[in-house]
Amino acid sequence: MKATTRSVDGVEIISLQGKITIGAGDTQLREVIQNALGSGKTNILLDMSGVTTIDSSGIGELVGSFTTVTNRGGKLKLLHLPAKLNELLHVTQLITVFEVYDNEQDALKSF
Amino acid sequence: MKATTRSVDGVEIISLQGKITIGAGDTQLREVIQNALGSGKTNILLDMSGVTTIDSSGIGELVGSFTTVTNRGGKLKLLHLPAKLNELLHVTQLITVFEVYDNEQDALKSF
Amino acid sequence: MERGDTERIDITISSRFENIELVQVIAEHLCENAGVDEDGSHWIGMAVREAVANAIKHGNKLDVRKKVNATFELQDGVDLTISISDQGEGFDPEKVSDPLNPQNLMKTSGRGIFYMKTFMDQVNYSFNAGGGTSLVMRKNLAKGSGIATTKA
Amino acid sequence: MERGDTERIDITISSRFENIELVQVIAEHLCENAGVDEDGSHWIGMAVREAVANAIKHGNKLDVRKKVNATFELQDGVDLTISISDQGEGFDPEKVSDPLNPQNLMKTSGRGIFYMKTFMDQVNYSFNAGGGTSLVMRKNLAKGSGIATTKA
Ligand SMILES: Nc1ncnc2c1ncn2[C@@H]1O[C@H](COP(=O)(O)OP(=O)(O)O)[C@@H](O)[C@H]1O
Ligand SMILES: Nc1ncnc2c1ncn2[C@@H]1O[C@H](COP(=O)(O)OP(=O)(O)O)[C@@H](O)[C@H]1O
Repeated sequence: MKATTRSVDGVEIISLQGKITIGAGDTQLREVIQNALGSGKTNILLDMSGVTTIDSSGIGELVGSFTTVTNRGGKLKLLHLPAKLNELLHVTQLITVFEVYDNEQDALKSF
Repeated sequence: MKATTRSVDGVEIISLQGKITIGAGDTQLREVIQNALGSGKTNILLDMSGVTTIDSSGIGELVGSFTTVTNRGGKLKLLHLPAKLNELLHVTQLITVFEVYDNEQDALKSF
Repeated sequence: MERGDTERIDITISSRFENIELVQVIAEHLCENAGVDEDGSHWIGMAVREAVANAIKHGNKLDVRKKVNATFELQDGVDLTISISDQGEGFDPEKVSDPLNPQNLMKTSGRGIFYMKTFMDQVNYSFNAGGGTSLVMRKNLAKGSGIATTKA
Repeated sequence: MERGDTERIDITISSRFENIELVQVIAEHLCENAGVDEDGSHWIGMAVREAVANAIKHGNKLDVRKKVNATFELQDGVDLTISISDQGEGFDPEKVSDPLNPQNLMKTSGRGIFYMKTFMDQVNYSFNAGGGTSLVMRKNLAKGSGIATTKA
């Protein structure tokens, strides 16, 4: 997994690329979120369009990231869900947990 | 393997797509050439740009096609060799057998 | 493949997460060869990924000397049976909690078996007396791919 | 992978051309996991493809009840040994003609073993008393991938 970060209107937009799977990407995702929180960014928008594969460990890390950010008084939202990730969140009912956007502008305004 | 054919200036340009491998594409290539010859087309330009995988059986079929066309008084030439196919023809010295073009216009003029 | 035919593929890996993908691609290619579309093959590959990940992590506890075996059997070109076994100590499948239970919704784990059941028609565990877990998953490839509407 | 480590993957298929790809993708993934670039992995995958094709065609003569086994061993993350065996009757490798010989140039077959030798460092055949051909190919992944400049 690779992550690239930019700040727009006080929101940290983190684009994730590649695999978020057990042993590859799951712990990296945790670090990326920790780094953002560590530097005081608590409004986080994860751009998922570049995520090629995700498994239950990756899904678990997304949930963990959500909890961590929320506990710090921040918000974690998702942008551009690939169809398969969308399905995985649906069948586990996690789609009710995450705020998901198709459009970056709408997402930014929502924070 | 898929093949699409068009005629330009009396030359049959056959674009091959996909795999030319043992049990998949090798016999199809033979049929495509037979069909062209059967309908009186003996000037054949094989556009190889869409070939994703080729193995020794596919290379063998290319050589067989060359011989068949030549024996019928025709010409078989190659257009747009992917880098890996180029290597495979080089190491077997078959590159000395085939006339290879990077440019369709030049290829057409050569017939 | 014709009626009456059985295709059998067998693969053994050591317990490293990097090897999960090797088994997953076998599953995907086998499905694609059997005419399953890309999405359908992906979901079956994902069930295999989850099963192998569990065998490596919970079963063999990442001991690289311990092996995970996967066997793929395709009958008549449509009935796919995937068996995955490890050399671990087993577990009680009855005690696995339901990830859809609201109190589990925010857990960071516990969705692997659920995904397997979602993508496959049948998921059965058995435990060998000498240790080791065997998981057998079945899927009728003709029934249409994608996510099963009824869950096992 | 660290020094002293050995990774071992074992796969068995029945003798169908569609299954060649399953073994090839294992080879390619294993190489990519070991840090070989895409081209290098492709050439090793191609050597495997040729070896498995021969085992299916010349060895097992397309008898689907006969199996082809492939074993991949990666030592210290760099020394790759690939063994491919079939249940056929063997052959005399000395009698295999050289495809670079001008009188063979226009032949429609006879380049498979040559490609294996081109892409791998070593290619050795052995024949079991009870029948069956075993082919062992080696490649040092650190020596750089792509086409070997000296041929075995
Ligand atoms: N092969 C196995 N060996 C031992 N225990 C297992 C195995 N597979 C699953 N389990 C047990 O079942 C539980 C649920 O597995 P799963 O639904 O895949 O979620 P997760 O792996 O995220 O915990 C695991 O936490 C583990 O206790
Ligand atoms: N596994 C095998 N079992 C029996 N014969 C084999 C095997 N592999 C290769 N051969 C023999 O070696 C010859 C050369 O093989 P190869 O160089 O791959 O070219 P091709 O397969 O196109 O003939 C084959 O024609 C066959 O006679």
